[in-house]
Amino acid sequence: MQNQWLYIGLFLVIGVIVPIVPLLASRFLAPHKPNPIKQSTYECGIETVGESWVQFKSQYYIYALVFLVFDVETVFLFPWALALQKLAIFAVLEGILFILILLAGLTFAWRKGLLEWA
Amino acid sequence: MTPDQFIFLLCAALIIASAIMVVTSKNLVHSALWLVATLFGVAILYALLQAAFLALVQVVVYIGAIAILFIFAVMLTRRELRDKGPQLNQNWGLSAVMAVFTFGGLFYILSSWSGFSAKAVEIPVGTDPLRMLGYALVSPDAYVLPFEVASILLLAALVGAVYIATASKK
Amino acid sequence: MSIPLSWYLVLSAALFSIGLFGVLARKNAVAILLGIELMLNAVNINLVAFWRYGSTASLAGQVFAIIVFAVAAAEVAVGLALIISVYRRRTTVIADELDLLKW
Amino acid sequence: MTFWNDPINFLAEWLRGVFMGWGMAASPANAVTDIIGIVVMILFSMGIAILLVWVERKVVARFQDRLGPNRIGPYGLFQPFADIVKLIIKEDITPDGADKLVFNMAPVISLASVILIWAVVPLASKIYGVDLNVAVLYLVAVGSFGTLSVIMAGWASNNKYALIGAFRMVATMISYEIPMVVALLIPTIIAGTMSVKGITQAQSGIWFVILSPLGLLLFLICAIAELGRSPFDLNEAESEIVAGFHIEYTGMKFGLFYAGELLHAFTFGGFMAVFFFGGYGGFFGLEKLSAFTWLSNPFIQLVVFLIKALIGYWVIMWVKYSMPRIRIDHMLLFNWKFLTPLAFVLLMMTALVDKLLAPTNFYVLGMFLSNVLFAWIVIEILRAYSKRERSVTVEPAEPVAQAAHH
Repeated sequence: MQNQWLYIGLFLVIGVIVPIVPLLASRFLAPHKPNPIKQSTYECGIETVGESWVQFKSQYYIYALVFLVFDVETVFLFPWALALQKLAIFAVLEGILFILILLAGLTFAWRKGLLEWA
Repeated sequence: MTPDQFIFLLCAALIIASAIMVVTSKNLVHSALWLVATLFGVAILYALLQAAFLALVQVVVYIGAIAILFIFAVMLTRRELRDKGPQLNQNWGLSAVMAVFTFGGLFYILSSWSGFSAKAVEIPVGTDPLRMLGYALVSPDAYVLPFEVASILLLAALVGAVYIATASKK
Repeated sequence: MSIPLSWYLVLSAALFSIGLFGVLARKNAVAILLGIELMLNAVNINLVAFWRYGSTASLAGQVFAIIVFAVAAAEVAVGLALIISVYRRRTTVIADELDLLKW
Repeated sequence: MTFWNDPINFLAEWLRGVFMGWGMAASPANAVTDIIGIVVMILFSMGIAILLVWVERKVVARFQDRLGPNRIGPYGLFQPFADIVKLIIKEDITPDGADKLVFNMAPVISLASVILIWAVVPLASKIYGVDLNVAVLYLVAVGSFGTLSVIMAGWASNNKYALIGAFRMVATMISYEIPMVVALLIPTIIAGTMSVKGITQAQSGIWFVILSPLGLLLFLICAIAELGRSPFDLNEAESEIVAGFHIEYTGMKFGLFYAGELLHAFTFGGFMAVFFFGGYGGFFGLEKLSAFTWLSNPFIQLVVFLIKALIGYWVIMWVKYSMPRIRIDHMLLFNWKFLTPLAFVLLMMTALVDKLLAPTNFYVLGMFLSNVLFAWIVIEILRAYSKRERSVTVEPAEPVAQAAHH
């Protein structure tokens, strides 16, 4: 059990090192001659106007918000799904009730016109 | 020092260092990214505590959703964070003192508790905490009520957040 | 498992204090929420550590940790929605400047 | 234990013996063996990624009635190596105003998040990294690092196109993650385990594609969306925002994103095989027959797995190169108003049918027919909906003139 996670940890370390190796190789092999034009922000040849960190459409944020709630709830379904085969039918219905509450939230967001790209 | 302890200390150093960066970094997106590092460290701790499910939920929920939402929120409210001026208010000294006192107080209370340096018991072979968690979450004599209430809480949060976020549009 | 429970508790206390500092000292409301996240994580470390070092047969610690996840998600969703709503009306997220409500 | 029925353990034992022979203690010898195993696994996955560059270019060429790479090596097979050399010796440009650390970390995290998946890929019954009992959730967790890398790249580039591309990509990835998780819950329910090896073994009798064809469809659509491939390639809509979140990346950093995407697509193909097509297993328990025992040889299993994964990958490519791009709002609406409700209803149905029919003899038939019935209902609803939509869009021909007066 613990060894499994140790293995994953090693995998993580090596998995980070492997992409760094070609980056380092490139650092030594590639030419490096910076100049202001080359390093300017690329926007199809037109000079960039104003701040790059523009304010974006807040609809993205609303989707992220709905996603957060749904993500938390679906992840909680995993233990239930795992134990499903040995659960009583009542317990299965409990899980389904959980999903229905979730769907009620989705219906609410839908009815409120929140999912629209307005 | 055993390997376990070594990993714990590394992980604790990561958590503390990045947590300090979270509260002191001037750039809020950096703060949020440091928060990701902290949360990842906490996930490693859960794995160390043999709570594999919670470790992964930590990554999925915190890094995959909450951190993303934070970064989105920072970018939505960017006009103010052009990093001008200090990011700490004038009471930061007092706050630091309070934080240190809180830590000292907690440490004192904990160290006078008898179970402070308890050792872990081995999880009995053949038990599967994850599957047990599955039973516990939906069986009526265990935690079905908190489970459903959590779902309703999240529903309420969704409704509330959506209401607040859209009400100001009009 | 050669790590005593105290290590986890001290780490969690430290994380909690750092989070507290963030909540008290930061100007930006989003940063204050970041501090609250740190505090919630400190609580969760405690819960899971107590589950592991107490009786592993009782799953109360894990279930409570799950509830804390849900609470954290709800808190972030509502908190950030509030901040963004305020930002839209007042174009500021500096907590000290949100002083319209005096009584 | 011989090399032929258990190659990994055989080699590991041999290596361990060699290290112990050098006077190493048992636990460092184990650790070094493990590390070598991990490096080999990662290099294997990278080798696949390199091969995929060629496959991808060749296949897209055929789709577009071209020849594709054919100069370097037989059939242009060595083209990827030429590409790599080019990428490595190409000048690496960091744009002005970029957030350097975050900018440099993003491609590494992006590729590492894909490599990490390979820790749990069951290549054969005895060739795999680790048999995690929460592997399905692990896939989701690792995927969230991919999302993070996208937003890091888009933010750190100091470029409007990159930021817009990152937002589109992240919105797609997080939206489609919900039905994706549900699609992963379905094999979990049917197999009763979250270990990918366990899920593979649960399919030794019957593949899950028969028990839940809609689950497969859901998984495929979400996989394509998570990859940000056409028709969901809004993130890099060339005509609008050039290349999306990796617009400012040059040389090897771009190469890492590219390799990560290709390997991710292949990995999704592999997991499609694992969750719905029996993974490394043979065909419907064929290897239990005495004439086909050779199918359970690890090398054969590896080949079977790779072929199945390649077929999955090919389907993803097929969709990519024959579909036009969807508008971002349509894409998100498709997810939230169609795919997500569908996924949850499917999940409830699967759970109920599984629970009710598991002890009976009608299990397979019931699962399959319930899926067919469900699909039929959904199609009918869609048909009614589109009929209504069409009747709405025909009408405004006249009111437009009136509306102009207001």
